[in-house]
Amino acid sequence: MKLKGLFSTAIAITTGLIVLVGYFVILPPLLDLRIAILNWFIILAAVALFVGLFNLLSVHANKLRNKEKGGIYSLILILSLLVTLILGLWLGPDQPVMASIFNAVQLPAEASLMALLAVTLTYACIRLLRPAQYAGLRSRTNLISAIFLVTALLILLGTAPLPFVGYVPILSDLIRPFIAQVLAAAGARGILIGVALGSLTTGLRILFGADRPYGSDPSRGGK
Amino acid sequence: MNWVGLAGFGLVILSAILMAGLAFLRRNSTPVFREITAFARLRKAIGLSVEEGSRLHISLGRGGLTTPQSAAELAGVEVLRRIAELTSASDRPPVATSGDGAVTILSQDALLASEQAAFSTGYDPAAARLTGLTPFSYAAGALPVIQDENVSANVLIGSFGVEVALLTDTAERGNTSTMAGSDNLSAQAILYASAQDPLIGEELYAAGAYLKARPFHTASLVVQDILRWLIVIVILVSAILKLAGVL
Amino acid sequence: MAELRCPMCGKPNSDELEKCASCGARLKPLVASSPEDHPPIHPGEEPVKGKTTEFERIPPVSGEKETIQPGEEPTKKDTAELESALPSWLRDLRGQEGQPPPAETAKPVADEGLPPASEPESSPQLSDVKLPDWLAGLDSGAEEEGEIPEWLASIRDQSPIQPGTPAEEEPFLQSEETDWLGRLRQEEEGKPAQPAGGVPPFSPGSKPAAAPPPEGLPAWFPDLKGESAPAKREPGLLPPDETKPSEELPGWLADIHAEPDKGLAAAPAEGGPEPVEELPEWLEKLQAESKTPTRELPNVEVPFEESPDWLAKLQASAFTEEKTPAPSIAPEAEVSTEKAAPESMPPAETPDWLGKLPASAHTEQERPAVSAFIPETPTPSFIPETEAPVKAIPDWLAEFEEGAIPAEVPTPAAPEKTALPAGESESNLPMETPDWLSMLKPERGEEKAPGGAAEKPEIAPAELPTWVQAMRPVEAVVDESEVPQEEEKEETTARGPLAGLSGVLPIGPGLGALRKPQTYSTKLQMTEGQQRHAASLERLVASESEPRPLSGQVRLRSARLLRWVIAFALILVVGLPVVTGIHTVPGAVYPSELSATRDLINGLGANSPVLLVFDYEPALSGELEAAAAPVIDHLLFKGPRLAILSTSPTGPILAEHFMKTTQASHGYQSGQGYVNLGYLAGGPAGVLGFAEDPPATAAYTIEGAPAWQTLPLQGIQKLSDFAAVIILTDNADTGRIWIEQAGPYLSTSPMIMVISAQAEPMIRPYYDSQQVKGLVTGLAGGKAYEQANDQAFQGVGLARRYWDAFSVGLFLAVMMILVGGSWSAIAIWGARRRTVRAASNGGTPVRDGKQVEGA
Amino acid sequence: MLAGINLDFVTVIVSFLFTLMVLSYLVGDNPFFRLAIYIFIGVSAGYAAAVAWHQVLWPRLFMPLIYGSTLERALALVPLLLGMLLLMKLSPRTARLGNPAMAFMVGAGAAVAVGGAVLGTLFPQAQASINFFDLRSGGIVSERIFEGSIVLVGTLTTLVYFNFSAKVTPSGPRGSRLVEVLSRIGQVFIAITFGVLFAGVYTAAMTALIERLSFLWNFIASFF
Repeated sequence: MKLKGLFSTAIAITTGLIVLVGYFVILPPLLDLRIAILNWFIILAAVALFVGLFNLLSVHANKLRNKEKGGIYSLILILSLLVTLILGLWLGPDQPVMASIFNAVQLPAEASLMALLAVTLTYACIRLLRPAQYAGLRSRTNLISAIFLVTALLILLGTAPLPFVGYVPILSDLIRPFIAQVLAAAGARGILIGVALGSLTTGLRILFGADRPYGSDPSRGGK
Repeated sequence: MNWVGLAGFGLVILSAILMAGLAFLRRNSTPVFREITAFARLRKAIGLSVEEGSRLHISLGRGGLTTPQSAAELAGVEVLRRIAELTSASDRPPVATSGDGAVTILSQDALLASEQAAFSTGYDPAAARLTGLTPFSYAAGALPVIQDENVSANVLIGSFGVEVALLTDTAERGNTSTMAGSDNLSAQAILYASAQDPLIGEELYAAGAYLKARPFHTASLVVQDILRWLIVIVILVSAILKLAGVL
Repeated sequence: MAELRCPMCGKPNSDELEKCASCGARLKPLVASSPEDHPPIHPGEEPVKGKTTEFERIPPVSGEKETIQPGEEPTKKDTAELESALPSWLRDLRGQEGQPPPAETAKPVADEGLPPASEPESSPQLSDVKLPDWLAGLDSGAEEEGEIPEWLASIRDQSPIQPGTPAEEEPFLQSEETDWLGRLRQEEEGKPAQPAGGVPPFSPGSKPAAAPPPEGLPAWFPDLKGESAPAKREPGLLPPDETKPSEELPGWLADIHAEPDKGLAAAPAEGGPEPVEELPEWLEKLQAESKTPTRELPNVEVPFEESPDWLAKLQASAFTEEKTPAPSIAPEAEVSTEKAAPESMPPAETPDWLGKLPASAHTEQERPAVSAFIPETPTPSFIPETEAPVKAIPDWLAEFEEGAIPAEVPTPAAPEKTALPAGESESNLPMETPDWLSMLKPERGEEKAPGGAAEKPEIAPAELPTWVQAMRPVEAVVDESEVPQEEEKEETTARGPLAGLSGVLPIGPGLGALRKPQTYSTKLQMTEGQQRHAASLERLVASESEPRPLSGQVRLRSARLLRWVIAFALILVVGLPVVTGIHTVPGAVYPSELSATRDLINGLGANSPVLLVFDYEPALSGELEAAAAPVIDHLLFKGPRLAILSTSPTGPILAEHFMKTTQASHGYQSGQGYVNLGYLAGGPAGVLGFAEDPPATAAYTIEGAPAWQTLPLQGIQKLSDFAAVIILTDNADTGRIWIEQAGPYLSTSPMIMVISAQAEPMIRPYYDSQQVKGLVTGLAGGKAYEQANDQAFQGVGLARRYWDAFSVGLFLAVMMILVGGSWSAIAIWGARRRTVRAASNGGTPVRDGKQVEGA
Repeated sequence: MLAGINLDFVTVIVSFLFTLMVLSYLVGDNPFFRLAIYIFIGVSAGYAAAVAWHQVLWPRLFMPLIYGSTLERALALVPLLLGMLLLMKLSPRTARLGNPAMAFMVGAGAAVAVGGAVLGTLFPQAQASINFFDLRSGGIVSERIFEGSIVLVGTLTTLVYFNFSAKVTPSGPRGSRLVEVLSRIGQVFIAITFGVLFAGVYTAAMTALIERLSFLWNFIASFF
């Protein structure tokens, strides 16, 4: 088992290194290998998707079996999944039937969920400034929250003309662009660079074999 | 591409060496890092969930391993693994949801590991779930978990899009606290407004170090800081050079 | 005003506050830290947390490390342990529920074990059946501490190991082992010096004379209900002669009063009878002597001369638990049992000592609580591997409790039991006979001489068993740890276990007493003392459950009504323009990038190939379609050949939907007007692959036909063959991928982006740096584009239809947010004032906040 | 043809119902919402799986295996094997066997993350903030410098805000004075950025709401 652990780690590290080096230096044989690996990677991701699909099915099958609350929904989920899957595998995802299933279910459902956000986000904004005790719950002060809120409001006001009033003169053509295109761009860039640093070190930890999220051996990945 | 590639390679090599060196040198000493409320609160939430016999819900987002978001997912899996260890005493193991097959498998492994380690009774495969294969269906699938499963706190850590608002909102409806971080800026903006404890930017990747200070985790934070200042200097200098028309 | 840092969340709080404003954790210990008892907690002093870390590791940790270190973990550990630590014995005291499985296993045995034990023999005057046992245990525990201070010292020395084990660093474990060994040796020297006879017999006596045959092993293991899995894992570690005693321990107890104790399990029942004679008689003796204080010292030796072998067993039993978590200790443990000869050199002896320590730990403090702390050591939540012992213990513990009761109950005359410890430490028990005091104090003085000083610092924290740590608010540690030096000289020895208790006890008469015994020296009634303890214990139990709601995450109540109002208002206001179709709102302002984008599209020659990338989620189709419709419409007027591609699985079908709904007028048909290349898997890699070699990467159309022979794609081999690439995306990352991966491969052909408003700040820089030549952002951008080509759409484009609703909706949202925000601001202001008042009244701001929120 | 019409009609009706059911969540969690999302999850999962099969597994794995040249087959065998191992993850008992496959994915994923971070974000972003000062690229010089310096300040302070290393002070770990000040500024920039992004998301959501409402209305109106 220990050996197995080493084996997996070795695989992870070698794969990672090949792909990584391919990013930076062009060595023809390595490059071909890298392309092959990435191709396999994509295939495996698809296989993993099916594993996940099975997980989804089994979870809900269990719910159904154990007569858990909402078991009926699980049944519905399983049915709709299987029907769509079978039709999809049989007809292909882009047949008119599949298209109309998609347009009848997924499109409206997702769009409506997005529409829910309009209310949700308004609610969140209203609750954002909180009594000090609650502000204390959060990792920042009310002042920062206020800045956040004010910015959001300015942008919103500047995005569309006010009904019956039209555009707020300076706001829409000066302030909004400045905030959105200069200040925000600056902050976004800083955050993105930070995120990149984070991903860099996270990836490296794995390439070092220091983090081994794969495998269920408690002696690894764990403490 | 060429000089850029070499520069990038150099950067990677440099950070690798730094990390390894620091991890080795500092394996006993332990550097001090700034406080991040979210992690303090998370540790607390973990204790409480064990105490109350309630569940923690760790949601790993919907980014796949094939995407550049994989780093966020991997960081999330580390957190899950750690939380699973910490709560292995609880009679209600944490439930992990994710929107990608591979990530689901990883989370299963993480939970399985802690179960084995804890010798606790039977591993419940339903503890690590794939709740949907598209961003919004994943979020929609996670809602019932938050609502129905006696979840006391939600840890949303991984790669989320705007759909994360649904999760935080549902958590808020259920009066469960939320600690959340995403690598997606829009999602971060939403979390900034709606989550109780948002993790901003790269704080997400620091979770490993803050939850279990192993040499490599602390080292990687230090490396991040070193690189950070390196970049700051480089940008400043080259900006001046640009201005002078040299570059 | 000074600020106090919350030990839980580390947020600064005004020191007026009772509880942390942020996490509700208690800032001031429950103990009355009245100035004369304790030095005041200095504002912002880190020790609050720093000290807790000392439970983890012996090398004193500077509080600062705490912030992210495993040092932090005690905080977690506390709560985590509460599960396993509390129930195992507190359960017996309060019939409460809600424990984790480990505790469950313990419960049945304990419950059946206790009542029968206590009914017959517990001292009559006690009302409660269960508390007395516990208290008696407490007293008896304190008692022998009085006689043989080393025990305490040794317990202390040995206890570090336990915290050491959970602490995740080996180094620490090593270091502490070495230094406690060192301390133990010091004690060896110190030992002869001190009169209390308990000790000398040990070295010879303690080698488990009654080392029983290995078959003890099976007899003991079955007791671990179903936990055989972990148990089996042990045998390698446990030499038979160690597991065996643990099974005998219940044995002798069983015989002491097998009749009353129904609780005794079958397995323990077959215990060696030989030790049995000694014990009862010892107890009788003890009773006898206790009547005459003056002769007490010599007599007390007696029990310990007898005791060794069963002590040894106890010890062994203790080790069976301890080894699993700390294998590093195992060797010594074995050594101790094999060669316990006195002449064995220090190292060998030390373990031998060490061996006895747990034993003493049990024998002297015959209360489940203390024995509980050994099981506790592997805090399950930290080292999953050590889950096994935790599970195993409760059963053992249960037996032990059964054992415990007889051990001290047979001595009905409680007084001297309480008296002894009193002499030894005023702080422990209020009711003591002064003359004991006089007798014992000097002795303690001498015995402390050798190694005592060295021990104190580490010891004080270390000796607080984890169960105490688990029971009491972290701040309690502060008081304990900040014990002034002069006080320590007197009392560190005794302070240990009971300080732990006092830490927990809510303020009350019981505590005042703990500090100043003299005031109580006149009150000798046993009952009252026990009552006080009972009361304080109940308060303890209460305080155990009480803080939880506060320490829990303070949560905002979800305002359902508010949601409804928002939803209703939005739908109404947004729906109205949609329904009426009025167009009153003025058009959008032209963004700077508009003209550039239009020129690019205008510049496209007829029949020129264009790559359309549909990379948005169905969820954002509303926005993207509205934004893209004008652009694509404008494009299609040019009659280009379209290739449609997508890197999101739902993209292709969204593209079809888009073409069918918004562009129906152009009559583009899949296959003739455009080719749908379908889904391009692999994220960045896929995009890169496509950029390098389009025909190879996306060889087939969505219908599965070879794509690159079709009319629309004729003559296209490279990405740069496309006259333009238009990318529709809601996701800045996707946009970046296309820019970075595909950008370099379009030599002159422009890349145009139609993006969701949320992606603007990230994509905009690429427009500025001209990596993206054209940009249309969100509905507003689409509307502007539509306006620009008004002649094309006669003002009825998609964007136009949404525009009024959009404007009104946003305006309403802004208003609602403003109102809500200002309301919150007022609430904040009000809350601040209330908080100040509440703080001055000692009320908790959290509760106050709730009121505000509720208002 | 007729079938097509019916199909479209059914599609519209169903999507109308789904819109209503999902929007009913505004009132609160209710069976209709549950029904809608469960069906939605099932359908989307099934659809995604179908896409994965038709667009990835079949063309990339099985076609080469069946019709491919020897080399292609040999190459396809590797992912086939790894895929098999991955399927072992279906049962906790055999899960261990799948570890190598997962290790492969994690390794590749980590590499993609690193590469993407360095080449995809780190360099381009850094370069972009530098290029602001490229006076040769036109624009009004003063304005350009002004914007450039603001962007520079914003980027760097934001970057500094995330600085993890800290010194120990009585009131908890703190960065050095300079870092403290800079990160304060950075915090403001972050708040502004998030404010803008939030507004963007909000407008997107608002558009979605409008689109849904007009869809509902059009459906109803289509009856009159």
